[in-house]
Amino acid sequence: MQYLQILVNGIVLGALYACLAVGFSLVWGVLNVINMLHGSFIILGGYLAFFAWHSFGIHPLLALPFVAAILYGIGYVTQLMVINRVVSQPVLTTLTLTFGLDLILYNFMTVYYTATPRRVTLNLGHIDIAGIFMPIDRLFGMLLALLMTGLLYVLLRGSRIGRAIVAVRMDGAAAALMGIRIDRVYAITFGIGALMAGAAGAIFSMVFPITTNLTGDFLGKAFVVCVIGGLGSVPGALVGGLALGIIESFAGQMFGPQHALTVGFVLMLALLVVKPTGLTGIKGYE
Amino acid sequence: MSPTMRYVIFALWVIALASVPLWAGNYFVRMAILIAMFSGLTMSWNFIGGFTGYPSFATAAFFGLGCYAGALSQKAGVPMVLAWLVATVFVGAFAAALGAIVLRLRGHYFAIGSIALVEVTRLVISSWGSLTGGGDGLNVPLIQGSPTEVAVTFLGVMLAIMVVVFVVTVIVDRNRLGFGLRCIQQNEDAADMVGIDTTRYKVFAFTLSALFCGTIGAAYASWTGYIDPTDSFSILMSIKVPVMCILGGAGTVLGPVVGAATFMILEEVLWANFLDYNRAILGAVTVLLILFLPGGLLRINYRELMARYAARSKRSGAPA
Amino acid sequence: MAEPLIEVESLSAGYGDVRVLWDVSLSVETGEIACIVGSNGAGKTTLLRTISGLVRATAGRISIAGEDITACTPDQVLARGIAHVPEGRRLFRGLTVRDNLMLGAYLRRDDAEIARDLEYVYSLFPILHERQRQDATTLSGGEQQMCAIGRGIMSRPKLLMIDELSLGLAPRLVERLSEALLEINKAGLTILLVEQDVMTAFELARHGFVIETGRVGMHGATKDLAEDPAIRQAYLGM
Amino acid sequence: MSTPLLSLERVSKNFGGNRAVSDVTFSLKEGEIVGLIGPNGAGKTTLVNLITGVQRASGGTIRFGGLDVTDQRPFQAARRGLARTFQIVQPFPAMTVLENVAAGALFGGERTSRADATEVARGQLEFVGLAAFADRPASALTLAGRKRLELAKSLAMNPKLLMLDEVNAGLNASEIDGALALIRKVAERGVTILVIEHLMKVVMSLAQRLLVLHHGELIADGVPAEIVDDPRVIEAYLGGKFARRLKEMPQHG
Repeated sequence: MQYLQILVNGIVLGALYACLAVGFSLVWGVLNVINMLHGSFIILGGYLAFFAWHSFGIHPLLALPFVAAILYGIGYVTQLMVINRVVSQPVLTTLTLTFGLDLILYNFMTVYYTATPRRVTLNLGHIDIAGIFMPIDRLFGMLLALLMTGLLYVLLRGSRIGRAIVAVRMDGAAAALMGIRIDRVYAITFGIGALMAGAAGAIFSMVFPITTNLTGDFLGKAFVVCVIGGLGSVPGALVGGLALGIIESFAGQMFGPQHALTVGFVLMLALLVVKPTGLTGIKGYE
Repeated sequence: MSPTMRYVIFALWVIALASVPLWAGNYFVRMAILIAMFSGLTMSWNFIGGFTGYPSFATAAFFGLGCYAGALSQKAGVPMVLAWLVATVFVGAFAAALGAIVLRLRGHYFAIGSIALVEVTRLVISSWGSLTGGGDGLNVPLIQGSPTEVAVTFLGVMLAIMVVVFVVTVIVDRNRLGFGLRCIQQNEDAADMVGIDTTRYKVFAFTLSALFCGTIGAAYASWTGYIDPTDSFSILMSIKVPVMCILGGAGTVLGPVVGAATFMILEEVLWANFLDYNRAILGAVTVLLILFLPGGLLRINYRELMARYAARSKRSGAPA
Repeated sequence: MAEPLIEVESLSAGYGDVRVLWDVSLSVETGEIACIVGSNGAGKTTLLRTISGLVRATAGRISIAGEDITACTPDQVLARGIAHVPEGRRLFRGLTVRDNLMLGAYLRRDDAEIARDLEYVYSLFPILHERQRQDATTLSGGEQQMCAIGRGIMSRPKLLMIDELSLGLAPRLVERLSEALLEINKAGLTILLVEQDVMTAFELARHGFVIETGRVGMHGATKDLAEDPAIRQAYLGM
Repeated sequence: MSTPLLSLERVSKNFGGNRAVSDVTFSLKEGEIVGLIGPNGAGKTTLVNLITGVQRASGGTIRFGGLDVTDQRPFQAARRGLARTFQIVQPFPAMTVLENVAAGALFGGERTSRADATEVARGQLEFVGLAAFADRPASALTLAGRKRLELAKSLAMNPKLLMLDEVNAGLNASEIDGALALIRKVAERGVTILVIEHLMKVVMSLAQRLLVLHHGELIADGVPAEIVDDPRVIEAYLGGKFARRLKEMPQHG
């Protein structure tokens, strides 16, 4: 029964991880850019949701669309105005650039919001099924995370712009022949990446206290999920996220919670070396 | 720039840094130590990131391991200088062993792998509480003397390391190894085809990039007397160092020194004047650097720039 | 004589300082099928890529229906009615046959008409309808070519350019595709075909251009070109 | 008969389900100039990649000077005297022309010092006619110049066998003539040469023997005059229907 509880905890965590990482994965897969801003985007989304609730009493569920829209706008403009200028350059350039942008965003967030941990406390109580304990806000967070990830999947599979994003990822030149403007699709993709980060942040703020100190941790999770699940696909992020959640949950139980993170990273390093394309991996970018 | 000119500039710069205690207070001496230290780190990164062109973000892993290897050796009773050597050898061996594996990755995967290296080493050190003191950190035996004496001593130490790394850089730059690494940076497949054992060369470069980070880390631990995992394995350092190198000119001999000095002074000025926004300004500098000065300060054609400026001022000066 | 739909005048282009096309001129009349033949590496693909805007022209002029498109980007070229079926089909992996076809209509917003064109493509190639939910890259070579051609038609172009129709396909499939092209042409679409297999091209097209090392050599009616022994020389270089 | 310099025995290469090279067998004698031809996508470059260790053969044996080199790495091939130029020229763009060639001499030619390597490099640049450009960056050369640079770099490696992958692609007629003259000059030094081309024209006058690759298979191996009348070759180049038509035509050529 204890293992079942750990497994359930892992799945809840994993769903959140999938949502957290899927935007990062999409950006890496389509643009071939490692977005160091992703962690700060998550916290920004969380803070916006928190302050909407704290200052104006807006329920996070209601704030979520607005948070998403704001983050999308920020992402879109950032890509179109800044990152597109060097998007085809080597990773040292693009990674350093996004890191520089992250320093700016991070700084403004700490100045305006300070690093105090904040949390939207909804006090929804908990449920107890067959000995498995589950706070309802967590359950709610998990479902929201899965919903957002699912929506992204539907968007990529079923919409005109989703088809264009996949086409650009698979074959840029052929996509151009379809009349697709690559730079616009890059901006849209980066916007979606930021949107998903913001949504994940808003969801996180209902489940855990969040602070700017966590940006690095979140970014690290996104790395690990991507390497486990492979780049640029929603199912990959879901597999990677759930795998990481479950592994962390069990590792925390076995070695103590402070080692959970280590296990994830060691796993990722090992996987990088053995199979750099990820478990489900389609090779990125040809 | 002729090689002799480079050496003269470097020598003058080292002398200038060494003379700081003669004419300025402890604040500036500390600054000089940090400049020397980051110059050493940046020149180290230059072996793998500049010469070889591999986007390594592992500096903090090597530095942090150096901190702990040195500190633990000292605690175990090894004399200080010997402890630094132990740290150097340990970190070098660590990089050599790991390099053969990590260097199979290219591009983005190598970058992520090197970042993961920092995280894993940090997490291992902070979880291994019984040995390392975990998150509480570790006290390192301090050397005897007044704060000024201690500072002057460590300025000497860091400058000595900086000179050694520079000399190694010059040697590498001038012989077969440096030539081969440049070939790999330019075109790895073509390098392979002209007969360069690329794997061996890359492992060499990776090890060189780690070696002195180990020494510097150990010396840093002895200087500050206290280390903890968050400070020793900071991803910020891992990215600051490449930025410094790019700022000066990656792959050049003098670039890392110029970049480290410029960056450190800039950062210090920003710290002093914009306490709240220093990070943001640092970020802005990085962004502007990447967008407008990707080749670094040393690769700007100043003569052409002057000529263009002169031409423009002449034109604007001429009657309409 | 009919109006030229597309006119290429003294076109030069290449990659970096590698010049591939030298002073190439050709024109295709509205409603006809024309072909470009020549051995591999002669510059046929580069010519199509330059017309599409994927490669910048260094000199010369390209125009469609009198409008200059030399400096247009790929989406602008497509919007002006030139669709390009690239060499090797280049279908998008991870997307279904239907999605690939729909991407052909990416620039269009007239949903009802798009649906009609989709039906038209399915009627031309019923097998695509059957496989519409399948990943496009799992189709056989011939089916992939059908899908690529269909994708080209979905933009409702004035001119359809096809690069290497028969590449890697069995003769029977090439026949099938040729019939489809004739039918599409009869419906009013002008076609410019680039082909390695000389006779397949000549049987389909009325006019032919022979490209040799980046220049247009012989050109004229395909029935005359077919009789010309110099063709063989252009390929085998004796 | 002496042992051949290079021999391939039933060499194959699969990519996934695709057979890019299948069961290729041939050998090169010392001092020969041989052309390897075939339409684009025939597997020529893959074959060269297998010989130089860039890719590993899925089956078969490659011997060089009697030694089994099937599993060698590219740098080993270079040091053993197997040099190649690339279809898409691969210089070290930011280095000078001289440094590019010196890299070949230093690492492939196993010269001991950089000064020595530079000396060799100067000689090779003189030979290919690039001496005047020695101190210019390689990226500043024209395509024809870069192809000469590739040649000089390969020669500096002191090769026994030189494989020239599409040295003439992208060159104009007079540049091609210059390149061909240069290749003949190299051959006079006793270097065995394998010229890889898709244009038959180019190799006709140069090679003593032609190998024709089509869909990864070696479909002909013989003297140029026979090759051009080989129906399988005509079919490979002009398509099956044209080949049949040609047969029906009373007179041709």
